[in-house]
Amino acid sequence: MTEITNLEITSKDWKVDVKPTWCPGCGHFGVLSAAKKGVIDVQWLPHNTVVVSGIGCSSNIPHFMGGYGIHTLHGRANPVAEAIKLSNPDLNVIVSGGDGDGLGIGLAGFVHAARRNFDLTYIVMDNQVYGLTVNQTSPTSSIGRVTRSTPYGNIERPLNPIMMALAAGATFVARTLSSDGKHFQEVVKKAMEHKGYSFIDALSPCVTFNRVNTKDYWKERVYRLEDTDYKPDDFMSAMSKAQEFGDKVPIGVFYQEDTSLYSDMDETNKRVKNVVKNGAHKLTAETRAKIIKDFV
Amino acid sequence: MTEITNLEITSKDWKVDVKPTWCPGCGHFGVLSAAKKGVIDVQWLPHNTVVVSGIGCSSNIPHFMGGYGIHTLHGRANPVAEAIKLSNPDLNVIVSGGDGDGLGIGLAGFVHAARRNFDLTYIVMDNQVYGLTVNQTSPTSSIGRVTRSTPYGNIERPLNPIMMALAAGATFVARTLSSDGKHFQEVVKKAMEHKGYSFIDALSPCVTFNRVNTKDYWKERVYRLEDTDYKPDDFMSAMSKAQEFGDKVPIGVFYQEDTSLYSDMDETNKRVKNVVKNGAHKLTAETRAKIIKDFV
Amino acid sequence: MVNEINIRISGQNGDGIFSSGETLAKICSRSGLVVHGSRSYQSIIRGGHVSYSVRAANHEVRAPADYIDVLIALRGDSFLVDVPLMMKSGGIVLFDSKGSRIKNTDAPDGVILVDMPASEIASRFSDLKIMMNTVLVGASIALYNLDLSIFTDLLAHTFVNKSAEVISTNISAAEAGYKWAKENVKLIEHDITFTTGTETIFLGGNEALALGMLNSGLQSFAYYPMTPATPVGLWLSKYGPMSGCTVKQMEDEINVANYAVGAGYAGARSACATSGGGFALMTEAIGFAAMIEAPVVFIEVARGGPSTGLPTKTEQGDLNQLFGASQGDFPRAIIAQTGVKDGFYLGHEALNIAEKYQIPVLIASDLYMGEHFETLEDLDFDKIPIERGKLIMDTIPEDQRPYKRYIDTEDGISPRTIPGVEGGQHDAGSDEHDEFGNLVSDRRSGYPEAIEVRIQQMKKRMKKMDYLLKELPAPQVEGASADEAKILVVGWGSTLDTIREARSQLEKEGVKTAQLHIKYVLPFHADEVKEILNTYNDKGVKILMVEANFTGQMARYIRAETSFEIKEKYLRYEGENMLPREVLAAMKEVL
Amino acid sequence: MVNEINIRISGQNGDGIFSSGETLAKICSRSGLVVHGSRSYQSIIRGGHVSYSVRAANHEVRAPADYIDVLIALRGDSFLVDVPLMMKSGGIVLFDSKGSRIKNTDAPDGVILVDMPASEIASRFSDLKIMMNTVLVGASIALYNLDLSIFTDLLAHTFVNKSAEVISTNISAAEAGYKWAKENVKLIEHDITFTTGTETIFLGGNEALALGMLNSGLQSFAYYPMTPATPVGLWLSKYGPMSGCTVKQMEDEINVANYAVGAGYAGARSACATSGGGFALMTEAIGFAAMIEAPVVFIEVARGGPSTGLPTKTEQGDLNQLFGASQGDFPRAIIAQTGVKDGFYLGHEALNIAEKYQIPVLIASDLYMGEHFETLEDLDFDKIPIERGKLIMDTIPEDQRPYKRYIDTEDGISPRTIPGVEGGQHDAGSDEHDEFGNLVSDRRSGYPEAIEVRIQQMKKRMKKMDYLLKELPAPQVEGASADEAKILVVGWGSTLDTIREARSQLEKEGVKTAQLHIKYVLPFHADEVKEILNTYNDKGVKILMVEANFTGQMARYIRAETSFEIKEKYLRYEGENMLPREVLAAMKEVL
Ligand SMILES: Cc1ncc(C[n+]2csc(CCOP(=O)(O)OP(=O)(O)O)c2C)c(N)n1
Ligand SMILES: Cc1ncc(C[n+]2csc(CCOP(=O)(O)OP(=O)(O)O)c2C)c(N)n1
Ligand code: SF4
Ligand code: SF4
Ligand SMILES: [Mg+2]
Ligand SMILES: [Mg+2]
Repeated sequence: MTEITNLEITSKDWKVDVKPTWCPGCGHFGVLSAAKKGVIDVQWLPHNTVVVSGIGCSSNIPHFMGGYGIHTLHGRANPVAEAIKLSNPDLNVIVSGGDGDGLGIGLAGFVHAARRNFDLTYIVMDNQVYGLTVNQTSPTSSIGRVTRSTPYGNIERPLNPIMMALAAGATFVARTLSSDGKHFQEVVKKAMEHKGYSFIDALSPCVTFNRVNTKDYWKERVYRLEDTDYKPDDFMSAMSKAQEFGDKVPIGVFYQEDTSLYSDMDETNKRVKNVVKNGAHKLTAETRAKIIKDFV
Repeated sequence: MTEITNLEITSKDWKVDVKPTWCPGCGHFGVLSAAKKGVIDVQWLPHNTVVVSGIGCSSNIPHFMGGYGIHTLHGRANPVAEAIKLSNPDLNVIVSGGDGDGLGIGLAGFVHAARRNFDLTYIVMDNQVYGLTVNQTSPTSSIGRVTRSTPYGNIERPLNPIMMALAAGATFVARTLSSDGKHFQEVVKKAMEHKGYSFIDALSPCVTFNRVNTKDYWKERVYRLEDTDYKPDDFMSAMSKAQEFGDKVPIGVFYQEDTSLYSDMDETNKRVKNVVKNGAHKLTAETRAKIIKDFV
Repeated sequence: MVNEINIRISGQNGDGIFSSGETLAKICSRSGLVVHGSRSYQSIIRGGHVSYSVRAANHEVRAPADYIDVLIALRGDSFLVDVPLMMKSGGIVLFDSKGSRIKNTDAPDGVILVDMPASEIASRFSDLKIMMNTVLVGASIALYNLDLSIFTDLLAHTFVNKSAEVISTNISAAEAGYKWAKENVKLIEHDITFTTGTETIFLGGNEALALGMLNSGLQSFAYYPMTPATPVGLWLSKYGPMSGCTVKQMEDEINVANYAVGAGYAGARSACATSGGGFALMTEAIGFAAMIEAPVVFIEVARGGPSTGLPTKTEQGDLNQLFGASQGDFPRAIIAQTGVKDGFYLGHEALNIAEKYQIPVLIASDLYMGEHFETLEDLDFDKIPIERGKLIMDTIPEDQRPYKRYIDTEDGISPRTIPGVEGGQHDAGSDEHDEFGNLVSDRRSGYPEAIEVRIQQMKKRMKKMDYLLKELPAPQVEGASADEAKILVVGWGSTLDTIREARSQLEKEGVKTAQLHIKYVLPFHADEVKEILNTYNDKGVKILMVEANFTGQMARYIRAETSFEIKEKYLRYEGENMLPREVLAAMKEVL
Repeated sequence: MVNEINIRISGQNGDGIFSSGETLAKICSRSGLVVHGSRSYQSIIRGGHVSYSVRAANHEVRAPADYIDVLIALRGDSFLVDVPLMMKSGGIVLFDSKGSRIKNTDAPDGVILVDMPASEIASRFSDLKIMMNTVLVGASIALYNLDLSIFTDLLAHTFVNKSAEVISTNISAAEAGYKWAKENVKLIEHDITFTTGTETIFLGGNEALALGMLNSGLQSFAYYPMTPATPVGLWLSKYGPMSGCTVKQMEDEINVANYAVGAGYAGARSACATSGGGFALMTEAIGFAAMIEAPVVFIEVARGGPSTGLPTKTEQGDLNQLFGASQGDFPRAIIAQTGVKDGFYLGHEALNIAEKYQIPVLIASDLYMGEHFETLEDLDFDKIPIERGKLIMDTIPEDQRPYKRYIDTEDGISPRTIPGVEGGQHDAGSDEHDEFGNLVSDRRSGYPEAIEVRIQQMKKRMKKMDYLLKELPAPQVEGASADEAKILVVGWGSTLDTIREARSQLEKEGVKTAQLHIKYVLPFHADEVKEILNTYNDKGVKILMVEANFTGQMARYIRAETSFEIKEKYLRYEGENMLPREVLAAMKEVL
């Protein structure tokens, strides 16, 4: 990790009084601590940062982060984040939520935000279960899993979040593990630094309901792409790596690509840069005249 | 194409009085005629077949097909089709609609139906535009396209439907061209015969609004996978082929795989096969006793 | 001398409060009592403060108790929440100051604090923390002199799949708690009679609906988890397959609703369930169901709004949403669940109405209604037959082809074919259509003939409402006549029994009361309700609306239908279960 | 002698009907007339039958015309639709039996059929079929002796980016048509004065809203195409960027609505638009906006329901849906657009209300309202200032940190910080929360303190409704007093001018009439409306509700708010634009 000297923004700036309400041992704690380190690593000011989330255990994270937070509806973090970013591109916007929130009810919002390449950092806190509603299968639950919604075992093939992100056109695609604080911090920093849509599949075990995909389960399986000669610059290699999700589970950056940002290409932004800062104003006489001439 | 002798079901059985309301020359005519041939090729009875669609020019197809038709809401064909299939697995169910319908507002329904491997044949009539609402960009519109919604040109990278279907887990993924009747008929037949979720990206030009992706545009670019040594049995090859979408556009079957069907694995279906045919009935004394004992 | 058992166990989420509470409830039920169980919890998986309250008696107890007599306090916060809000002089708090590290034990005067070494007793049998609950439950039932063997039988039943050792350990702990209480605490004097041998089913409001539907031939159920409606789906996930009902968790509520419409269209008896926010996403599909005339039951179990609001608290705040669901005018029924047992029969009724009238039927429930439990004496599984209405399964004769699926009829209901029926092919379209199902929205709309078709089909669909209204029973007043009553309380849905109990408390004080309760919301018996309200009002009877929302949605609804403005309202919106004593206080305020 | 121009051009979709109609409208506008333009079309891209009607006069013409005087019939179906429904003796049909292959020319007695060789004339100048329209438009304006040069100027303007040849060809065709009519048809006698020189803006109801919002500093607009609301988004897609408004087409309406809430939260003046089915999908986000107190304007342009219904036809059938949007009780405004010019100012007003009260503002429009066009004389771009309410952009002083975003205030409105404001950080949560924005739904709910917070925040939010009501103007009766009037017509939204015109027709027959029109639906001036209705009713004035839906949604709404039941109703639901003569007939029926 790059050493940052002369830190200006420290954890003090990001201090917040609200204590996490997650179960002791919940994977989401690891996500929170890495994200808090991440914003300091990239020197984001809390009042210039917005953490957007959906609904779920995971989606409570804005309340524990500091900065501006908006805890939206179930599955709606992405469109809300797009609006914030396009309205005020100077803000740093983090999107967060669970696997149910983002890959179930919120799937379309995620895919379309990714294909537009909005400059957002999206962290899916993936515990392969619906936590807050007390143990139902999620879109990433493995086949056979017995939950309260599947007393006879899950029969739906899980989505592969990495593949979905790649197919959607995310320009930064990574996986990390909530219990591996250091790796998470590295990945999240890169994601925040990335200009474009960054997607992180954050394996974040639910200690209360998921007895299969536990911390140990992942620990036994994960290996770091950084420790191999894998280069995250080729789409097909990334797709191929994404297939590995059995005995071996790669973590790290699968793919990164540089493409124009939505907010840079947007016609209005090209003209006025930042509509919120630019202020709400009446039509100028000139614009008014230009418009009216089309309607007489 | 396999020759079918002793045809029992003929186009007479599928005759219908309603004339298509599409613009003269619309690509969707080709889809209709191939689909009508397809159901005869696979010998589906009209009263045992349901054509499900969303809303859009394309989605008017059930009215012109014959058989049972259900013309649902914008983006909702897939969940409706899943219900029909799970309630009565003996029915043949075709899902149809536009690129806006299926990949915009209906994206989540499509992806989740695919990952569940419901035995449905889904034809997306892909004209890279919102036709019925009179010319706005759709999720497959190319960058730069000027439409009524993008007077300054489209800035969103299009979705790749083949890649999306593959990532979602569709077990049959193909592309064909509405103006190539023979190819379409072959592909749709295979799709109908396939046991599992079949996805067809049917390039079907909108002659009224899309002046870019015309019949000629595609004709110049497409080539048949069947004419190459491509084998649709490898997922990564399919992904790789899916990338080709520029000067050369492959049509044909990209991928086919045999996996268990949702309706075969469903606990209720395993026990009673077909709930609609099985009939609605009161709890048997035995079942009632079994349930009650858990609640005393 | 009391004539009811009123025990609450409270502690953190994760302390096993609900299962201990349920055990207490079942002990009472197996002792031959009428039992009411209710929970309080929060949107958090571990921590916070939750409780389970058991009320049991020989008489009908169908509302939450006004006060707790025995509180099992597993955490210090029990003294911050349950003691101040729910206890009065004479009540007993069983707690373990050492084992639970409880310091502050403030309590109203006269509350008896029993500091019991429950943890220490439990540790004699097991290292598991949960064993302390067993000890405390044992102690609490001792206070009422309930039969210990019922508890131990239940333990044996609960742990039937565990080792003999687990069972015997639990039984020993229960016995030890029981014994300790008998030796150390003054028992509660009561005149309750315990009997054994009857096995009464003890069920939640949600599950009763599910059981009712399943018994009424439910064939398709879809859902997406959302508190407090989830239990309907979870219950059916387990029991549905045993009786030929497919159950599907979908990716969101939009697709749940559309799935449910698809199933109804395909000929399955179809239902789905959700709560307020999920229902918001379902609304478009409700108009769709009405338009294609597919029968579907939509269950809406409301929670505290607006928006995500108070997801684990109760409210009757979604009536406007149910009434305003989806654009345009179309037939739909709205029926409010008024009790747990009512839910069982309502499950049948709603499916029958949906199929007979080929319309969406919306069931209005709420968190209190859906998530409280009652003993259900004398359930009649054969009371309501399965009615499928004009459903055609046989081949359509040649002369009726192409089939007029939307043929105009006297009652607006057209004979329905489903896929698979030969010759019954048609298109079911969400656009306006003619009798065949062919669109009039495209090339025909605006033509004189298409205008006629439109008018015909609108009238046809809406006619069903008139016929349905005739079939539904009109609401009737319970209690005193307009000449005698001092007050008429108007309520709807889940508050039926709570209002009843408040009334009976007032009656004991010598005040005659009456009650008008709305179950069938749409179509509405406007004439009858207006007549009742005017009759009571003209005689000078005070009229009080009781409902759990901020704006008085039902009062407004009644005014819209009858012009009668109920001025006095007791409106609750802070989320807790409404108690009889609170309604009583509101009644007294009006008098 | 007529005092109005009433021309309709009709034919197939694809015939260029709308652009020819618009040309006609603009010729009239540039001739100094007040113009009303309206379209009829279908859910089909080519084929079917569509029309554009132009009504123009020196006096105010703000409603669709009762009859057409001149019909340009491009297709045989014009004789099936427009002639029988809209023409009477003296009317002229311009058509080309040969060029358009029209055989059946049935028409009411006295209708003058002018079979004009338009196609042949057009072919002299171009092979393009569309040139026939130019010829026919030229002929139609000749009938009124309108100045041909205005038409030719307009052609030059329209084809400014085309070659000189295109322009001159068109001009020649126009001239030839003009000349032919002058020579072959008896011109229409009228007393209309034409002037030139003024350039009056001619705009649709949707575009007027868009222009108003843009002039009121709109910064964010989101939409998903849906007839008839799409034009708002399309217009802004083009003109928004010129004035600093971002415009985003999303993937569906759920995400449109949530996007709009996000933009409002971020500090942009934010709006979105849709129609009934799309609005159904938006409803969940409306409660969300209210809960986090984000200002957003939601525009709902209703079309024929239920469900997909009649997507290109008009209806006022979504009031129930607007009122019932989203679960629970929360503050929201509902305002109905009552005219094209009204839309321009409403755009300002709605954004101001949204920002001042930090609430969702719902604008109720309909297809007729949004898609008809009017000349807008004397638009005042400076009339309504931009008001942003308690929006804090400056750094928050240390002693106010952490910031109480939801602080309880007298009027319920809390000073609002947006991301970027130092020290103003807070969490905006859709769960119930305290003054800081911290949740009370998780570990705190049920604690006495959290119950207080809940009550405080509910009251705080709902207080805004009282303050807002005070700011809004109460509805007033137009026309005769209760002593004089024979009839009081009650309407809402889009029917304002149609009812006005029907009344003035009746007044001409010597009957005094009055009109009560509802624009501000929620909060509602119940006292004032009740007073008006009772006053007129008490004097024996007939009261007639006029609205375009099946069940009389506004009548029901008024009854819910005032207890006043309007018994006589003229309800329309077949989708066509409501005509003054139809309202007149309904009024006469009641009298
Ligand atoms: C529209 C809607 N539907 C359903 C819910 C109920 N709900 C709340 S959280 C949740 C699932 C949470 O799962 P996930 O996103 O994986 O987060 P986790 O709790 O596992 O961290 C659901 C279904 C809701 N709040 N809103
Ligand atoms: C909920 C909802 N939103 C929007 C619409 C309007 N709408 C009808 S069709 C359509 C797009 C159709 O595009 P596509 O699916 O690509 O079909 P095509 O017409 O191009 O064949 C839209 C946006 C609708 N009917 N319902
Ligand atoms: S339930 Fe699971 S996801 Fe939720 S807080 Fe507990 S451990 Fe974490
Ligand atoms: S608008 Fe396009 S897609 Fe629609 S019918 Fe016409 S050609 Fe086909
Ligand atoms: Mg999860
Ligand atoms: Mg399309």
